[in-house]
Amino acid sequence: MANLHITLPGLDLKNPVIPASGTFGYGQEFKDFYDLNKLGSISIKGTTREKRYGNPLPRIAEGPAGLLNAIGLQNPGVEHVVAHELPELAKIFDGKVLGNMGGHSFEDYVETAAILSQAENVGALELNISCPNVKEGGMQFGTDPATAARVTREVKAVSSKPVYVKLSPNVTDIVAMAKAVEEAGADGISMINTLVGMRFDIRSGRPIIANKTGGYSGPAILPVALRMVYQVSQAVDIPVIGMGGISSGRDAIEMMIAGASAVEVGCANLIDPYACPKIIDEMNDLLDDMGIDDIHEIIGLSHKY
Amino acid sequence: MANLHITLPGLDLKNPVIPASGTFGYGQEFKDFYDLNKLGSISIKGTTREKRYGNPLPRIAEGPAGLLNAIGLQNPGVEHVVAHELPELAKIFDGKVLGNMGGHSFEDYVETAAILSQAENVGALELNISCPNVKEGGMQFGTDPATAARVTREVKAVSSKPVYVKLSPNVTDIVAMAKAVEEAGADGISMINTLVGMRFDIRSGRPIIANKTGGYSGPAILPVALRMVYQVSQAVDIPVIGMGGISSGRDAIEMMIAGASAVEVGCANLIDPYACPKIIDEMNDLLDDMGIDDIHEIIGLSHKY
Amino acid sequence: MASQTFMKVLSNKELIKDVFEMVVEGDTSAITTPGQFVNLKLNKYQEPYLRRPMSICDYDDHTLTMIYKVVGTGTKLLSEIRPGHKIDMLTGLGHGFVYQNEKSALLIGGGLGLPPLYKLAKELLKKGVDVKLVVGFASKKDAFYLDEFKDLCPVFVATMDGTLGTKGTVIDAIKENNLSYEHYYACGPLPMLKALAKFDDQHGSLSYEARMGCGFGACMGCSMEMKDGSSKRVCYEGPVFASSEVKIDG
Amino acid sequence: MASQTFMKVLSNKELIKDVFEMVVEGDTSAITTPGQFVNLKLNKYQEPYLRRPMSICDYDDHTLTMIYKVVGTGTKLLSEIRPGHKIDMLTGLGHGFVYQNEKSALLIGGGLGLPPLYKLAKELLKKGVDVKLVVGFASKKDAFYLDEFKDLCPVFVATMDGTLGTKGTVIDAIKENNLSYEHYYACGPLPMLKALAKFDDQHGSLSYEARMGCGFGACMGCSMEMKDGSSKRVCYEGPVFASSEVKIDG
Ligand SMILES: Cc1cc2nc3c(=O)[nH]c(=O)nc-3n(C[C@H](O)[C@H](O)[C@H](O)COP(=O)(O)OP(=O)(O)OC[C@H]3O[C@@H](n4cnc5c(N)ncnc54)[C@H](O)[C@@H]3O)c2cc1C
Ligand SMILES: Cc1cc2nc3c(=O)[nH]c(=O)nc-3n(C[C@H](O)[C@H](O)[C@H](O)COP(=O)(O)OP(=O)(O)OC[C@H]3O[C@@H](n4cnc5c(N)ncnc54)[C@H](O)[C@@H]3O)c2cc1C
Ligand SMILES: Cc1cc2nc3c(=O)[nH]c(=O)nc-3n(C[C@H](O)[C@H](O)[C@H](O)COP(=O)(O)O)c2cc1C
Ligand SMILES: Cc1cc2nc3c(=O)[nH]c(=O)nc-3n(C[C@H](O)[C@H](O)[C@H](O)COP(=O)(O)O)c2cc1C
Ligand code: FES
Ligand code: FES
Repeated sequence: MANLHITLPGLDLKNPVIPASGTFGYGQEFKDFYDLNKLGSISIKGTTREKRYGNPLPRIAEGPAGLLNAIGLQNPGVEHVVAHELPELAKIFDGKVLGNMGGHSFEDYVETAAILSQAENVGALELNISCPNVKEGGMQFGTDPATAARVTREVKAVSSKPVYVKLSPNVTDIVAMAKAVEEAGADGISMINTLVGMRFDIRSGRPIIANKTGGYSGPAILPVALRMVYQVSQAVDIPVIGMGGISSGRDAIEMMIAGASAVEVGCANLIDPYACPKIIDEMNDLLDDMGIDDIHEIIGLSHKY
Repeated sequence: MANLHITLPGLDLKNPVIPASGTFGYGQEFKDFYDLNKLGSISIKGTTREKRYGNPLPRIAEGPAGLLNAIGLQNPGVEHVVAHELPELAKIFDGKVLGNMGGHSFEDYVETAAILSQAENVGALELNISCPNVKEGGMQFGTDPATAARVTREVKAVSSKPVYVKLSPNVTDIVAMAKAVEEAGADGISMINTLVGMRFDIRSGRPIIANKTGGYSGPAILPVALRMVYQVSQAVDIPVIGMGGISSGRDAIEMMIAGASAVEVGCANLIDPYACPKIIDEMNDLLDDMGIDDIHEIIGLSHKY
Repeated sequence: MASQTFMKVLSNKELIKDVFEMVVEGDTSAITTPGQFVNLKLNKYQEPYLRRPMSICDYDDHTLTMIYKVVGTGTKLLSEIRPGHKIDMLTGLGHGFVYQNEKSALLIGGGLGLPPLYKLAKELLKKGVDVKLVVGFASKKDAFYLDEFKDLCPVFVATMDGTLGTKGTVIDAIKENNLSYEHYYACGPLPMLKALAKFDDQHGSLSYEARMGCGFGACMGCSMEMKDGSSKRVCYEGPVFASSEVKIDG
Repeated sequence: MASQTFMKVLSNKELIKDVFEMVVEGDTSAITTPGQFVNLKLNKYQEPYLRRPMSICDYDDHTLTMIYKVVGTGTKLLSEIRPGHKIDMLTGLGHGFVYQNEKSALLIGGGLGLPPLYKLAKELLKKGVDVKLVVGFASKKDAFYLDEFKDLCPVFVATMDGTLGTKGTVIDAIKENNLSYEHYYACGPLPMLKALAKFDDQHGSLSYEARMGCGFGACMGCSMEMKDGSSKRVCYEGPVFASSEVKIDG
């Protein structure tokens, strides 16, 4: 059996498989299915300064080989998360988790980061910069390099833990975004978030999702995610956690070959609650079959071509 | 049976279904399968100033519900196309076609447009601006509004036919691109081109496509295409020809509901050579079922919400 | 407690045009109350990608019955499944109808909301409750399972076009027949649930539907905002909510 | 001329580990020469999305035989198809092996390149040509269809590990056995084809493979650049090219 152990800033992973933010709640819904300690780590549901109900229903639509969601960062607010959800999660998962967080202003991010990074079992923050910047007219933090750099810098200044910045794929130049946040002090990058998409009810003509647009993810986005991880992992010196469409051990290995040092698995958890442990088993089998002793051998294997 | 007839700048379409550029050659390969006069129009394989062999093999890879291609605009050059391919196509298709064209410099575009727009059976040009601008360091014409506007303006100045600009989805702000080309005089917009993606051979770690990255299209990109067509068709006053992942009459109708005045069908032709006539039949049946008498009733139906 | 299991199809028969009854056999131990649901992965391919939620119409220690209408790709596929085939399902999902110690209960179904009331009727009857059913359909030709319910309790029908029973909604039928109850249990389309919550917000249990990403509480795709500003997941805290806790408007 | 048809599977049997022979029945009228291929849509879902090209190993007026190796999702699915099932195929694709009026022909197969040579051998024999086969495999355990070919013509084998026949490549076997020919026909992996075109660029017909988007000439996904700078589609002008026209390097 190959060595799957990976060490990243703030995270000591027994294997590189991490359920992605927003598809695993705070872990409780999965504990009936399997022992969460099988996982490398867990990225918690995106947390914000204040409690948020999120968007009206419907929040979910479907696309070919994927789903569209517009949850709108529903969460109980960072203070509640630190006081309740994280301690509850600590009871069922021994390792450190990724503290995924969002915000709609610089202050939001900074205050949330200061509080969330204090939590005992948060190993690192994961800054979701795909939220619209309400104050500056709804433009996303995640689409302008300077804005992304500023939020990274301000969060780094208050965070007691390493910071991963989670990039949005809805940009012309993903490498520019990555370099901007690296420059601003990010300890790692996680990518990709969802692609903006829509579906319509053909009878009424109405967008299916109440919020009109939604984030598209699942197998359909894998080739886009692989391309972006390939480009970014070669352009920066900090580790990349890769995600987008991973639903098998084979997909996870392909993502690491593209350049990811670990992977997150999103939608797949929703379709099959056992997705993550299955992916870990499949990775083990496939690496054996490929004659690989240590997972590090495949990270960025494609870069030599 | 609903009225499917649509009139657009330079194109008089008996129905809104047009095979997309690059997936239908110059029509010859399909004439054994069905009578091309069933089609609304045809968008010819992207034509350039000079003959191009294109990229080395492999040029094709596969993704979930889609394919990746890196053909590299293989074509016999505009003079040959005007002298041979277009007259041959005129023998098997009575209507006007979309003269799809690419280029790697402003001069390329202008010279190609001047020649291609003269062809008898070209109803309008379709400017593919997803090609890298070789002179300005490989940045795509299709990702910078000012560059896109300039190429549109220069091509409009020499073209004797209406010009549709074909937008790339690999941008942060598709609406800005659309407005820029509208402002520059485009008579219509066609969208979307392919999403940049990659796949890897997990044994060797090598990118499957020799060119490394490829363009991803097929059903997987439908939600992204719908979203962009929805946004752009509301922001501009010129018609939008919508495409990206259409493989059924239902998909075509959804695209028109999103705001497209006609649709192109790409990959679906490759999997099923009868895709376009099937889509036309399915649209007819579905419109009857929906009680729609005229296809115009559904164009942009979603905009009222 | 949610659990994943594979169940073998015993029968899949068309009751009326496009409405099917499917009986499957397997491990039903995760199901604890009427009104819970299952979530079906219809094939091993990614089309459709999401699971499809279906109410449990009836169950015993080794079988489970669902009634569904063919409305799209997923239900079309479901209708084509032949006996012997095994279906991947998550079962025991959500919190169903909870007996409120009432002596008389009115069950109110709207269209495809009728199925989960079947097992509920059986359970309430076992407890000695006086049970009546009101059910609304668009038209007589959409009616199904009436004989099955008539074997259990009195049945009152409303149809929008008046082709069967009261012309109008279930509320019209309740009024016309002067139906009284200590508690009512309802499942049906959103407008019906809203009308009922307005009609009587104190004595009802309402079963909701929502487009679901997971069906077991992980994605927040189905969270409804409650009257008190809290939010509850249709798939987890629901699908059954008290008529007193739901927002009537919006 | 390319045509779409549905063919019924008659048999699908494993010859050696992971290598299957499938016989299907249907309209074979579009097939005109040995060396043409079919392109298979393996199910109605979008997984796999693309069709899968397969050489025609043998055909008559109502059946068609393919031999394939399970290497990925598509061929795995193919191996699971049971007799009676109908497969959506494009048939009569490409231009196959054309008889060059030679008196003696050497057929050269490499691994899964062997199948299309079977029908070719039969056709050449009908014309009275003296036919010999050389075939290369990695190892003895990878060999298949040797008895079938031995019923037709003399067979010479090369294996890379020497477990059967000549140790080495097909070229080693040709040299070792002093095999002469007026024309040779080859199908196999790219390195073999290149080596042969170098070995004898004047008297050969080489059958190529390429990743294909369509298989019928529409997408330019399979265009090879020829020695003279022109380009030809493996699926349309090919898969068989003259050894004199292909680029040996690059
Ligand atoms: C808790 C619950 C219980 C249900 N019980 C039943 C039942 O007993 N009988 C029955 O016929 N139907 C029931 N439904 C509705 C049923 O799930 C949908 O009709 C079905 O998912 C439609 O799938 P489709 O692929 O055929 O349609 P499509 O329109 O192709 O589905 C597209 C997407 O929309 C979702 N969707 C479509 N309609 C609905 C809906 N009404 N509610 C939720 N999601 C929807 C699908 O799940 C899918 O994600 C229930 C729904 C829920 C949430
Ligand atoms: C003209 C032609 C004739 C062929 N004849 C035979 C035959 O008789 N017997 C046989 O076993 N194989 C043959 N092949 C190869 C066969 O098409 C591939 O093995 C098959 O497509 C692999 O599909 P998969 O889904 O199992 O593998 P995957 O690796 O999952 O396929 C992924 C993608 O790569 C493509 N691909 C993978 N390997 C090849 C390859 N070697 N050539 C072309 N495309 C490939 C697939 O078509 C698909 O698009 C032929 C190929 C061509 C082009
Ligand atoms: C229902 C849902 C909710 C999500 N919520 C969040 C979130 O709160 N924060 C975040 O950074 N990403 C969120 N995401 C994005 C995922 O973490 C992930 O980046 C994306 O889904 C791509 O991975 P996948 O294709 O494996 O799902 C969410 C995705 C889904 C499907
Ligand atoms: C093999 C292939 C070749 C293509 N060549 C061109 C081209 O020459 N010019 C162009 O504008 N678009 C080209 N495209 C893009 C398509 O025209 C279309 O925009 C895209 O594939 C999305 O539509 P689809 O999802 O229906 O395929 C090509 C696409 C494919 C798959
Ligand atoms: S559907 Fe995912 S939480 Fe309810
Ligand atoms: S595979 Fe499309 S042209 Fe050959």
